[in-house]
Amino acid sequence: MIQGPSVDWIAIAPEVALIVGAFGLLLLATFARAYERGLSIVVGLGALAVSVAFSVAAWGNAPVVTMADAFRVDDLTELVRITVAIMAALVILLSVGWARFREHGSEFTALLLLVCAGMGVVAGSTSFVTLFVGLELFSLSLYVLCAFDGKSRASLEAGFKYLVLGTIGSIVLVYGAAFLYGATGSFMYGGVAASLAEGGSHDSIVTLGTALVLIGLLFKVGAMPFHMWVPDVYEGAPTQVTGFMAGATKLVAFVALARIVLEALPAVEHLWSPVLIIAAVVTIIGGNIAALVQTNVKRMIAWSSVGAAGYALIGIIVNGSDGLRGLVFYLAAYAFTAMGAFAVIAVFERDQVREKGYATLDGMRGWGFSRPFAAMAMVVFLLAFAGFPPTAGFIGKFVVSGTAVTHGYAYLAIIGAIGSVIGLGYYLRVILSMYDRSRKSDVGLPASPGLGGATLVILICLAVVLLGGIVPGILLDWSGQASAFLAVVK
Amino acid sequence: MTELVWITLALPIVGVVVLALLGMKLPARGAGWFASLIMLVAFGCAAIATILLASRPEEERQVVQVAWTWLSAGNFSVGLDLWFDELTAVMLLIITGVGFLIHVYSIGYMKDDPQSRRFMAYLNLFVFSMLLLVLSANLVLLLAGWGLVGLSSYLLIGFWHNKPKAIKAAKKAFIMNAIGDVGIAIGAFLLFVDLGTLTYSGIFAGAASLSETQASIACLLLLVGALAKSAQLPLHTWLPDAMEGPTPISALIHAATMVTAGVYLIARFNPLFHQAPKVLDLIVIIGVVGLLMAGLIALVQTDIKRIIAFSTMSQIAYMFVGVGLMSYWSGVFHLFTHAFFKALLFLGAGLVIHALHGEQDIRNMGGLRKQLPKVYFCMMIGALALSGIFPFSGGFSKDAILASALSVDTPIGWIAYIGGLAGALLTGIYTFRLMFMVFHRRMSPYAENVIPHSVKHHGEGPSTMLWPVYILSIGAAFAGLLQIPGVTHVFLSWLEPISPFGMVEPSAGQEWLTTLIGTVVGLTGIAIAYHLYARENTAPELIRNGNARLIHRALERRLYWDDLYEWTFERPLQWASSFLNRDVDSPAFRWAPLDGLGQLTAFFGRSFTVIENGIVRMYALVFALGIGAVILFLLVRG
Amino acid sequence: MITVSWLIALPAIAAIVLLLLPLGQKIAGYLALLVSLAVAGAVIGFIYRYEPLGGLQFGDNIAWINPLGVRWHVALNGVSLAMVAVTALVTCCAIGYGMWARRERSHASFALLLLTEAFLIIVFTAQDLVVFYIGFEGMLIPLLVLLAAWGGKGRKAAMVQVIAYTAMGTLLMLLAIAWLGFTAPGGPNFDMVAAIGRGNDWVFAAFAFALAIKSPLFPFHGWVLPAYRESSAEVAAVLSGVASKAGGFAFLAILVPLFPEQSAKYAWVFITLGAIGFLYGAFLAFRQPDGRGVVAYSSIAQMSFIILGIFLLNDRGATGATFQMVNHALVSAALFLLAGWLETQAGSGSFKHLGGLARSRPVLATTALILGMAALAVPGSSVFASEFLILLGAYENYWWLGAIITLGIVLAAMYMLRWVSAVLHEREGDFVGTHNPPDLHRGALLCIVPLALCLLGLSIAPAQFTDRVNATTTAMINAAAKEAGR
Amino acid sequence: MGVSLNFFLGLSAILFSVGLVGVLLRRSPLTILLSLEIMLNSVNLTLVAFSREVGGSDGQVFALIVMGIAAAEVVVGLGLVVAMTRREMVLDTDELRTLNG
Repeated sequence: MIQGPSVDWIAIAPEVALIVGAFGLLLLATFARAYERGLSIVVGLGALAVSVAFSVAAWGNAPVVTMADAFRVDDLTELVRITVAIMAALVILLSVGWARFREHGSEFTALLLLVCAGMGVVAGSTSFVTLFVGLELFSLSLYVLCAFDGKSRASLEAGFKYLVLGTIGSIVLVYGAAFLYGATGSFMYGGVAASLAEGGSHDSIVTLGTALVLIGLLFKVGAMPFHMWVPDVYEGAPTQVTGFMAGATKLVAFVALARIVLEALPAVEHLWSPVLIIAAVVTIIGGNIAALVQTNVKRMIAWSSVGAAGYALIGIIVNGSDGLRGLVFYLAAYAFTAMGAFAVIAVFERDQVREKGYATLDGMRGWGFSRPFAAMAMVVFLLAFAGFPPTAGFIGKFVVSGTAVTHGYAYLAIIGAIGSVIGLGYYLRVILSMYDRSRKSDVGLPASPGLGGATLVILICLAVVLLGGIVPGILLDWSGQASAFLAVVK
Repeated sequence: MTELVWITLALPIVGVVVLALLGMKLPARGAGWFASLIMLVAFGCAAIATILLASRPEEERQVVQVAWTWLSAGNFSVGLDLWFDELTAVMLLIITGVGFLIHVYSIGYMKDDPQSRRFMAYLNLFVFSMLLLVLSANLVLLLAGWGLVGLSSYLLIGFWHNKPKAIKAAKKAFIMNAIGDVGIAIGAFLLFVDLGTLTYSGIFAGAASLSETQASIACLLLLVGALAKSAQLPLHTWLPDAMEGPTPISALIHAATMVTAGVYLIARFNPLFHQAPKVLDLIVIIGVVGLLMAGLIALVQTDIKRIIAFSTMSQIAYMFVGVGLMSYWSGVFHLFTHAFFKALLFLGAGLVIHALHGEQDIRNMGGLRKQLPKVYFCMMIGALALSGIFPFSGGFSKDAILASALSVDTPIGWIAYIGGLAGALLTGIYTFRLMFMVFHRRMSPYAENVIPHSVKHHGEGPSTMLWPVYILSIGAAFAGLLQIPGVTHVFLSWLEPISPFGMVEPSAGQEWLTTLIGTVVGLTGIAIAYHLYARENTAPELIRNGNARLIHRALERRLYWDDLYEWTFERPLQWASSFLNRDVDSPAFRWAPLDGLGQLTAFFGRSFTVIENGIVRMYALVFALGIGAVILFLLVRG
Repeated sequence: MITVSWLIALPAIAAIVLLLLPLGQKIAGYLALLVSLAVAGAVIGFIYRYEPLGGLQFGDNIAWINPLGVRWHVALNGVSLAMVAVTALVTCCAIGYGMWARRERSHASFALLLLTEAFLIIVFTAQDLVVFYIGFEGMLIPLLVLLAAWGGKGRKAAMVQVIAYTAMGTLLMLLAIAWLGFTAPGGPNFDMVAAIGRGNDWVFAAFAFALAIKSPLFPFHGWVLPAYRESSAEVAAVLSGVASKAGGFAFLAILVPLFPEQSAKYAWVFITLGAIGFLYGAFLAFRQPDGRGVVAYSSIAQMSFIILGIFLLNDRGATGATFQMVNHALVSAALFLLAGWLETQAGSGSFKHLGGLARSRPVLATTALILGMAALAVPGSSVFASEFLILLGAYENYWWLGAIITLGIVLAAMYMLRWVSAVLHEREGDFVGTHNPPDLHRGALLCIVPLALCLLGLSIAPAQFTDRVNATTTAMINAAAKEAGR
Repeated sequence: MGVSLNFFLGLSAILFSVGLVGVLLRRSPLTILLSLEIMLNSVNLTLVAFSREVGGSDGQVFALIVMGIAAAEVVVGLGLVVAMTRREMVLDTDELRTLNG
């Protein structure tokens, strides 16, 4: 009899709920194909709700370490779990009217639940092993989700590209973990940190390991120059999945990055800090200027999310308690903003079914007059991207750049400001296009299937984005509480 | 008494408001009579106030009253203050009196113009502004009045706004006056910095404490304002052009009242100018040069109103000479008489023009004395007064100035004396050139065509236009009697208190001598004019032969002052503005940020996304290079 | 008890209602007008109850974003009150004009105008730096959308200009604000009082940069002409009338009191730029081909002049600058409304096509004349009073400077007269012949008259204004003036 | 103990490079998947090598996990390739470029 590690089932209940839900759904669906869509919605949302309930119940409790110390459940983990689950719920709501969902809703939902489970694992992992497992769990499922729109070649293309490049990214990450293991003898963050703190950290194996781990994570967050997959995958994937990736994947990847550099690699800050700084600068500028020349709105926001990743990197670089709080707030706010924006694009795409139009700037001309609510919401989301008050984007930008300025990284804040100015340029192009009077029709468009779900998603995101800007106190408190579990270097 | 002054000030603005609000609802004639009535009441109030002032003992004749604080900031504060004393009273009477007559005249003059209500409202506005100017007890309010008369002058010169020439003239007048306003404003700033106050009483009390330099600079700046408003050298070019406006305006604003404000200003600020004797000398010089120059130019002008305009400039130059010699009373006295005879001449000219259906060129007139006998008679009184012939009013006042120059007995005084007498000769010539060419000699073909018809229908003009002329003729003829040398000295004793340092007062002998010389010189001028112009227009041949031609041409072009300003200010300004617009602002501030930065960023964006070509191998390559770069970077850094 | 927050909440809520509810155009218009009038009424109440020596009044100071130490702190002082009053008035007139002009989808345009008003009132009353920033940056959004949706042909280029200029400035200011607030002793604190004297040169520069662009101060004026030319008339009125004043206001009410040392040290920069800008704007206005161009460049000149007045750091300059801001707001708003009316009625705002409009259009002629004369600061007008104060302040410090800038006043007379006669006088332009515009409509007139009446009122008794703001302006410049040794 | 750690590390680096070069040069999706497997195996080799060096079994266990995940990876990859074939898409990655810019 092999003695397995002790498992605190309560601590990992959210993931368990999701996995059980996923497989349960698949099982049920095989017996009740006729009710596939309803079943998917009910079971999917139910599993997510249970997961969220467990997380919320654990919110504020003392951290629990389980699974042979490889998994830690603290408020940061909970925050990620909750956010990711809400994102997934929004994806389900957004998929209601989608033809593919009617046919293959159970697979889609199950994969989505698995993604959430994987993300929860990543968020709480304190070991490269759990990190890798969680990462692959959600990545593999995401590859499929990206390619899920079987009728669209672009979707398949996106899935394949994501698979190839994502695998390289994972390989690089594990490769780096292997080197760190070689240098320190441990896969645990704590063990690595302790070993590095003792011994001199100038060993080239450590350097190599740090570099590769950083690269793997920078790939996941979509920072330059490891961003190449982002625009293509975001553009090709089903729009609700894109929204999920832009919001949830980014949040999780950053939490993983923050945990690793702050918990495992604090001793080699001199190695990762300059890399992150350079990556941040290049990413902010590059992402924004590339977005400036896009004509496809989905792709434009993809590029802008590259820029946003650069911005979030500032939070890690500064890594004071303010900076990390800002980072978490920024990412959480960004998740809802991105989800809302892509939800609007999804509405647009459904309106354009007959014209087979993508969400191009040209195609969107005058659309704002036909769908006033969605378009107005889009304006709010775009302004939140650009960091205008009174949106959550403003508070996020304010806190991140504020901490940068006060901790001696004013130049990064200024780079961020330049990026924001460029950003305004293209966000406004979208607004201008939507409210272009040269092609307008006062006739309201017919209600397309699933519009109710999309409207609900937009409303929820709108509420979060605006409340996060108008009464950000609570969200900031939560972010602060969560980020407190990130060790602060210095 | 002060209540009456307030009423006098308030009445015209009430008129403006009523006329503006009722507008077309008022019958045109009713509007005219309403405005005139207001002026009559104002005149009555002013007269009673003057009588009440006169009934006071001499030392109590300076009344200052503060209505409310107009503007304040820190320790700076100016109020709506009234200053009523002997000088103000004279000005008040002239403005309301002559103003009333001209209002009445305007009823007839504008009776066929559909916009006569607007005209009346503007006229009332002008009177209000002028009253504000003379009643103000501090420099800010003076400046307000100063600017508002400029504004009303602008509005009235450009009254016929579809005449481009009139609009151009109006703008010119306004801008030149704005230069003057700025001069006064800067003067006020300097005085405030030096003295900490802008009230007259404060300035006059503190004037003695100023150094000569300080006082001179302040006086020079005030002088800029005076020169601009009174159309004196070198800011005089607007006045002849201003004749594009309706004739009553020329009479009221550009003869009787507004243009004399410069004289009023200098007389008013005599305690300050007393500290700056060099500026006073400068005023005399400017006056002498100006009166000669204007007289010379008037010799060759052919527009009836322009001739009178240059004569106005010349006469105001006399007043400048008077106040420059510290003989403030004589300057103001000339101002007083000039208001009568010059308004008379303008109104008479207006009747002539009216009779000739708008013709203003004296070459197209001639022989009108038979057709327009009353006008001829009245204008003859005005012409004689203007030429300074004893015993008409102009003779007394002009000779008072010259006698003062004689009594000063300094080089400046002698320059003024001789220059003034030479000017008197010119005055005689150009005045009677006008009279002879309009009323004597053979009638021109144009007049022959027009006049019989015109006289048959209108007579010499409507009674509303004739009566003011009659009344002004009485003034022009007899106003001088207020100040018969050695006999009466109403004006001198009335105005004496306004100058704390006393005034230059010539003896009766000097005055009579000057009167004699002046009359002889004036008559000589008339004789020359008779010889040249009474029968035929012989002068042109005389002048256009030989070297005189160049001079004639120069005088016709008004000695090139307008061309000078056009080439030194107007064109460079337009050139500079166009240059800045086209070559500086557009490329440097409007083009660059937009196209430059925007295009550059977009260019970077496009070049940058070239590698994002969709081929997954390319992406992997970039990934690989990125890995290499990071590792290399970290290994090289150590 | 009504506080300033109500003034902000009322238009903001009304804006949201207008955006969301499918109201008819007419009802939406009347609702918007009613709300703007209610705000104006409340402001009149404030003016009536305001104590000139009472410091901050009618304020709210409640905890808002606790983790960041941001408080909802808004209150009125003399200068704020003046600016809020003028904002309320101009908004009423702009909405009224929009109703008269029957804009398409006017409920949205009214909502955005009300939103602009709310943000502007935030700017003018904020006592917390973050709150200030929210107003300062927030107002850009509705204004940009208004420009984008209802603007003229070149609106896209204009927007890019506006963004390129303003966004950069405001973002740098945000960094400066963050620095000030997060480094406050005793935890983050963004109250303005807590920031007094703590800034360094860089923070000062970031602030000044943003404000200079917004105002605009030469040489940051590139966005002004396209923005003013391409906006619809009522938006241009709000933009030039009150939105641009946010910059000038913040110079006086925030920059100078918060950075007394730097303000004194670098006053010469602003005075120099102000003097250059005053002359530069005047020179450029002189040859503009249309009325909007003239007013745009005269606005540049005036704002430069106002900033110069502020940095004279004496009572006269500061009070005069405040007064001039109000006057210029009234004048330029009215002029833009008038220009817009002309464009709709005559088909063009270009001087080439206009002229001779005074004939048989007495109301138009009178209105245009009064505004033109006010704009060129005819002595006796309120504009004259304010310019007089600034110049007086200039003379007290640097007489030569005063001498240079008085030149600008003559230039102002020249370009405004050019505008007046090009529109009203001289020969009839070709468009006047073909379009035969009527006399000024009663509806349009009703929107312009209140502005003109205020100008007249202020001309009669400017002290009523200056007495109310004197204490505030003195307090604002006091510390800086001490630093400058005045 | 004849073979030193550096040998294994070198070999794994070569394997990694071979895999990477495969991804860079080959255009068939299947070959690319194969190349990815090679890269994964180079990681496994490293892990095992280090595990021997460090002592303990962590590295070897991790290598097993990596193998498992690699299998899943291939399943997903092949699934995608099948889906692509069913959509009658050309199995040439250079033709997969509708998404670009």
